[in-house]
Amino acid sequence: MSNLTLVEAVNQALAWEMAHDDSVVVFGEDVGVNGGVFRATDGLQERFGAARVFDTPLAEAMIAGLAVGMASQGLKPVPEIQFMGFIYPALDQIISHASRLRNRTRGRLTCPMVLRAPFGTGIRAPEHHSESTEALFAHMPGVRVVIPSSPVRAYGLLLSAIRDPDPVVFLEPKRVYRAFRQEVPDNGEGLPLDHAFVTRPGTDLTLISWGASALETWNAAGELAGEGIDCEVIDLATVSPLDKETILESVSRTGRAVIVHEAAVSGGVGAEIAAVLASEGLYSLEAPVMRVGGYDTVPPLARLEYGYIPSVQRIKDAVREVVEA
Amino acid sequence: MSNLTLVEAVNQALAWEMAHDDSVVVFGEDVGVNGGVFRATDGLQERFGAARVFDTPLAEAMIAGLAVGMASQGLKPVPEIQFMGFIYPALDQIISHASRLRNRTRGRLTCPMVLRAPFGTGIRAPEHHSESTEALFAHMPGVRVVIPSSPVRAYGLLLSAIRDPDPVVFLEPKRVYRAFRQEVPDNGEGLPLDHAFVTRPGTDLTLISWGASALETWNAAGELAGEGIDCEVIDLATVSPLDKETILESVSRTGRAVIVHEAAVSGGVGAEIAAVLASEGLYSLEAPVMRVGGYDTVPPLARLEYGYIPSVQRIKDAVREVVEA
Amino acid sequence: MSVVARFEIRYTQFLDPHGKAQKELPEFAANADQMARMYRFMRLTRVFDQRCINLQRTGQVGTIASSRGHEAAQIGVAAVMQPEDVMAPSYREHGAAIWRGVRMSQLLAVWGGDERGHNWDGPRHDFPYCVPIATQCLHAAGAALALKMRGQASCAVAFCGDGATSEGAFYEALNAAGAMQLPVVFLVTNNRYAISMPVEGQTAAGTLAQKAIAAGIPGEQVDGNDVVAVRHRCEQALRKARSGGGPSLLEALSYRLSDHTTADDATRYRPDAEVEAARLREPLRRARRLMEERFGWTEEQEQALTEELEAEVEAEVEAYLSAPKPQIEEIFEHQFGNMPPMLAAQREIARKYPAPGHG
Amino acid sequence: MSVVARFEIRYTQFLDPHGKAQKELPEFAANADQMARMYRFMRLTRVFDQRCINLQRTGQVGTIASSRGHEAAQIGVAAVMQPEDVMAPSYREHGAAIWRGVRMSQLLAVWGGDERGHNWDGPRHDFPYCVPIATQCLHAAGAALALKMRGQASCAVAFCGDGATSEGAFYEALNAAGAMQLPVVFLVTNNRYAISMPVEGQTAAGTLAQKAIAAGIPGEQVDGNDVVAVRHRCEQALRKARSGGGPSLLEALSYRLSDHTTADDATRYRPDAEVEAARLREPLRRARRLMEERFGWTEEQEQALTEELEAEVEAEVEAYLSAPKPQIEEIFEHQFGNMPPMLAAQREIARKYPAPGHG
Ligand SMILES: Cc1ncc(C[n+]2csc(CCOP(=O)(O)OP(=O)(O)O)c2C)c(N)n1
Ligand SMILES: Cc1ncc(C[n+]2csc(CCOP(=O)(O)OP(=O)(O)O)c2C)c(N)n1
Ligand SMILES: [Mg+2]
Ligand SMILES: [Mg+2]
Repeated sequence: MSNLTLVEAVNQALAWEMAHDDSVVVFGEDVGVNGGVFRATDGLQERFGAARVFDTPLAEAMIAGLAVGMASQGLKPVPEIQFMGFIYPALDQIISHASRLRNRTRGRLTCPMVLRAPFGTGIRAPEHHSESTEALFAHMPGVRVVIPSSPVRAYGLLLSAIRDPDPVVFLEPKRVYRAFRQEVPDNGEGLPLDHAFVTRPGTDLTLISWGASALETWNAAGELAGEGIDCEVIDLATVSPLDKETILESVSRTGRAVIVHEAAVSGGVGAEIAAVLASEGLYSLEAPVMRVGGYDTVPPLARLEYGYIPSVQRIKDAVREVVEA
Repeated sequence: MSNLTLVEAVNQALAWEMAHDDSVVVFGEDVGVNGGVFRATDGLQERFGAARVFDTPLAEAMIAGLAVGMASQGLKPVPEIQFMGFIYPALDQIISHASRLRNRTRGRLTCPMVLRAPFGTGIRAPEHHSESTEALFAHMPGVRVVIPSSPVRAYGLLLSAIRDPDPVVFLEPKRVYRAFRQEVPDNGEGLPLDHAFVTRPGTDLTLISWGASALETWNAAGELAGEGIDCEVIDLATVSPLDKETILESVSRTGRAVIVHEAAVSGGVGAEIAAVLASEGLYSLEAPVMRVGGYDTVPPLARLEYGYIPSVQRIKDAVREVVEA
Repeated sequence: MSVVARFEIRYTQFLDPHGKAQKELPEFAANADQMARMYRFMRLTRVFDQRCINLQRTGQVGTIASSRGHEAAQIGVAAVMQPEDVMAPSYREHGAAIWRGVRMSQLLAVWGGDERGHNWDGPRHDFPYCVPIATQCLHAAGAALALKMRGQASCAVAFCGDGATSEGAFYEALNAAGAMQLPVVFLVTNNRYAISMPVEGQTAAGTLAQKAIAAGIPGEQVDGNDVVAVRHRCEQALRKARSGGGPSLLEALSYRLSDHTTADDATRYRPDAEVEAARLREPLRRARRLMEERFGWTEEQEQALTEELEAEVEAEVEAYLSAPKPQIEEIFEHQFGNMPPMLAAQREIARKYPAPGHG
Repeated sequence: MSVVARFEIRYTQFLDPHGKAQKELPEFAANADQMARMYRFMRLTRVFDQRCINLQRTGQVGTIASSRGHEAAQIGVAAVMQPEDVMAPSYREHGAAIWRGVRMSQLLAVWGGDERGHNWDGPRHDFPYCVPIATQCLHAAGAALALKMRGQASCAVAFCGDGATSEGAFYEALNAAGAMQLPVVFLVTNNRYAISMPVEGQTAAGTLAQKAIAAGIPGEQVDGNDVVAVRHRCEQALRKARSGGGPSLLEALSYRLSDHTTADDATRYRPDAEVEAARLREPLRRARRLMEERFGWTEEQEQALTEELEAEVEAEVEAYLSAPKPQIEEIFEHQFGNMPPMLAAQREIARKYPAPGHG
């Protein structure tokens, strides 16, 4: 099978790396027998055994803390947090230890771990199942935050994340989990971290997004092209540390930028991008930088969630406003 | 006594409000008999009794969770987290509950609590005692983040924070705790939240900072005035939600902005300010917006911490660069 | 080595799986009205539950957690709570909420993706459903502290599951309750699974009741499918809490007869035989036998009750389905008591983009 | 009510406060070399500790936590750890670290505000000091899991204090260790205070050892001022862990003879009389009596040892004070294994602004 959904690509990457690196260990809540509530770890326990793929007690701080301990001793733990809304108890271990162990010991101990979590809206689930708080992790020195938005990038970025010698928070947009399929050859080839992908070249304006918002952004760009507005589209992929070069280079050509994400707009990763443009890209800017994001409210429950996240319409309106400015 | 340090002003505000509102309760680690490790709660237990001022077991998630429970039942808890570096176990309760209770119940239950914590560098303490991660809380819808930078503002803002009907994370810059004294009349008068204070008018450039960085920012402005550069200085005070009006109005006059904070620069609150300028203030900008912040590393231990946080020199250099741009 | 402390964990059961009394029943069990009321609400919970699942299957509510099998554990404690007591449920305590006066249409609204449901009837101070596992235990402790500070002779009750006993928040709540002697009762419904994780994988502790020992508070087990046992032991625990006797923990031994939620497929991880065996011990069967034996409850009464409850549920489903649509503006109204200008400005933008889809 | 589980907590002491054996001592206590080595390191820890405080008072290190009173609890366990075992200390285990080969100059560097100290000698896999209370318990569990997965017959040892037993992370670590049967030993040094909070305010549990019951793992108390008791019981626990017997928890009953740290003033919150009484039970006095009685340890030997240790400490202080200054660039070097361009650019800026002050 190589025509895969994003969640299948995640599974394929995990399987590849487990097959090729004995030190990779997968664990979390319901990842073993049940194969993960989204089936991201489906079949891994059967294939690699219950010693390398196991269910843990229900405790996120523990999941992250165990991973830090394991990573420090030479393993490569790839724990799963069931939903990003439940990652917060683990945050202390990430910010206080995972991100610091290398620096604290001046390289004596390191923390090569990948904390995977599905994030974002879109499955009509109860409260706390629609979080997009990647900005919290993006503000942690020593942590990489990586977000795939397609099956191909999920596979390649996850492989690179596991191989990276430092902690990576790997956030999987659950709205994209089964949204479409791509050919994803199982060749073990990673994609570069710290690198933003230009997924569509364009000349009039740079659209920057990541995660599930990449879907609406892509669709908006398509529709706008029909109206004669030629958007360059960037999939940020590694949201921290930021690939400033790609962004600045693009905006130096287009002179305009709109940033799109599901997270609450204030203090989101979009702010950092806009800030970089305001300092290092100011002289390129021909119009205000707009951010289209979730509103600064708690993400609403299912009935209003599609009114909360940026719609194709909102993105298009923002682009038109910036192009006309 | 009314010629007070910042930490004494905090104490005076707590005492005033406890004396005037029976529902205010103070608790945390070592806040009772010991009066707090910085003496912020000194004398309160003696004066108001051990039922209203008490020491808790050592557990930050518990401190925050108790506060949510108490606030929901009509009390006004004002818990202390001993250092901001230990606030992370409490983060789940803040983001998942304190910030959401009102919205989740459509106003049936509310969460009027103030979580106080000293933050920032400057006391030669061990690791984790120098955190400035206000941006994490500033990205949480439903939470106010308030930071005083002088005794007068500490008193007035803390009173308003306690009286506010919603959760406030109140961060006290420990480097300013005893840095200077001000007359702080004990009159129970609050200062407005959601409001930035212009502490020095100026015409050439707007300097925006908060917390301990307000010290260096202020000094830099003074020295720059001697060089003929007339900076307007804004003390942000409420770092979330942002008082955009004050910032935009100032920059509309000065055309230039430099933002200064101790926190790691990437994804800090400075990014949000710069982003607002890049969108709503772009046409006022005559030069790039610069951020002078901590580097994107873990805050170093004591011997290098003054090389990490923005120095007067770095601020002045940034201002000159922007003014000359 | 000298022994410096000794502990015991006790277990209470009155009714065996066939509804046979194993020993003399407590006084309340002789009261036909009280027993009928409890039985009625257990049945109502079951009827409501089944209807919820149907609604989910037909796309009329979102993912929902069933409480099938938990009826005794929920009604047994709800029955001895006073309105002034404070309930801190997990996401599974539909029965207890209904007993306390929450309308089923309000519960449905929440599961249907509409926050307005949580602005519910019943004691207004009760906590809403809580999704992040175990965090509500701390809220209950905090509420108990508020009650204690105000000298109110009430208590708080926290509900959680077996999985919740692995979370730090659970222990912190227990420990705080013990250290401060708070009027709070922790009711742990051990339904043997946390999604796919059997309780044996959750902990090496042989009972969950013994978690209380770590906090220096009393802990005990009760047959959670035996509504008489649950009510009796909870009554003692709540009374003790209200009268300054401190907190306690009860582990109600039960079984999750449903999938974890409608998004789950339990056949992936548990054997049919186990579920079959559990069905024989389930709470309604047992309660009905008791009603028959002690109060001559008949098949006719049972059928009449079923019809009545189904109608009651149907009316609530109607109320739920016919409620006016939520509007996007509403997400701004209750974010703060004092709306900051920034948010008011966003509300204006949102007005231009009404929620598509499920709205 | 039937009893479904029973538990006991036991306590071990060999030496009374006067160094008198209360019962037959374990075999190792007859070994003069081993006992002398343990005594030596306990004394060294005390001498180092005192010197650290002097250095702090004269501004040559930052805030520092004293381990005065904890010497038996630290050396007792360090003595039975193997190099392959993994230590996860709190911020107070100077003695155990020194025993394991960490240089005192390296410990001083850390307290002096220089991360290079943590790149320390001794087993390179040991964890550095851990400041966020109880979090290291999870690291020890994780390390134990790594050992177990690789089939190594070693174990991890987590050190924490009485206050740490209130943190969720502590319980989560215990519970995970039990559920997964990890080769880890939790050594809780109950020095009766967490800064100003007496252990009685921390929990209603009469012993901290009983916290283990919640996790279904063995827990026991030991006289933490009695190095023979600590070593003996730790030896059992570590051996058990290494051989697949699972985790355990030991509560070492001791007393913090110092302020919490040099930034603390313990007279604000604890009575002098209590401290005086504790001095009579302190570990060094007891160990010395034992040395005198069993091995004819003399005043001359004691004085010679003191001089030797003081010289040793002094040499390390010298090494610490004469180390080259850290440079601001260093804060960038170990943030990532692969430095992102963004950070390299910041390093260039930092070079222009060397750290003033303490640098
Ligand atoms: C902190 C947190 N982690 C994970 C989840 C996802 N989750 C929802 S229910 C559940 C299992 C809960 O098991 P248990 O406590 O036994 O309660 P039960 O559902 O059996 O009633 C999990 C893991 C969550 N809601 N919160
Ligand atoms: C998570 C966290 N909260 C608070 C602190 C501040 N603090 C440092 S030591 C301490 C007391 C610890 O007491 P205990 O566990 O008994 O250890 P001891 O210092 O007595 O050895 C506190 C509250 C911290 N370091 N970490
Ligand atoms: Mg369960
Ligand atoms: Mg202690």
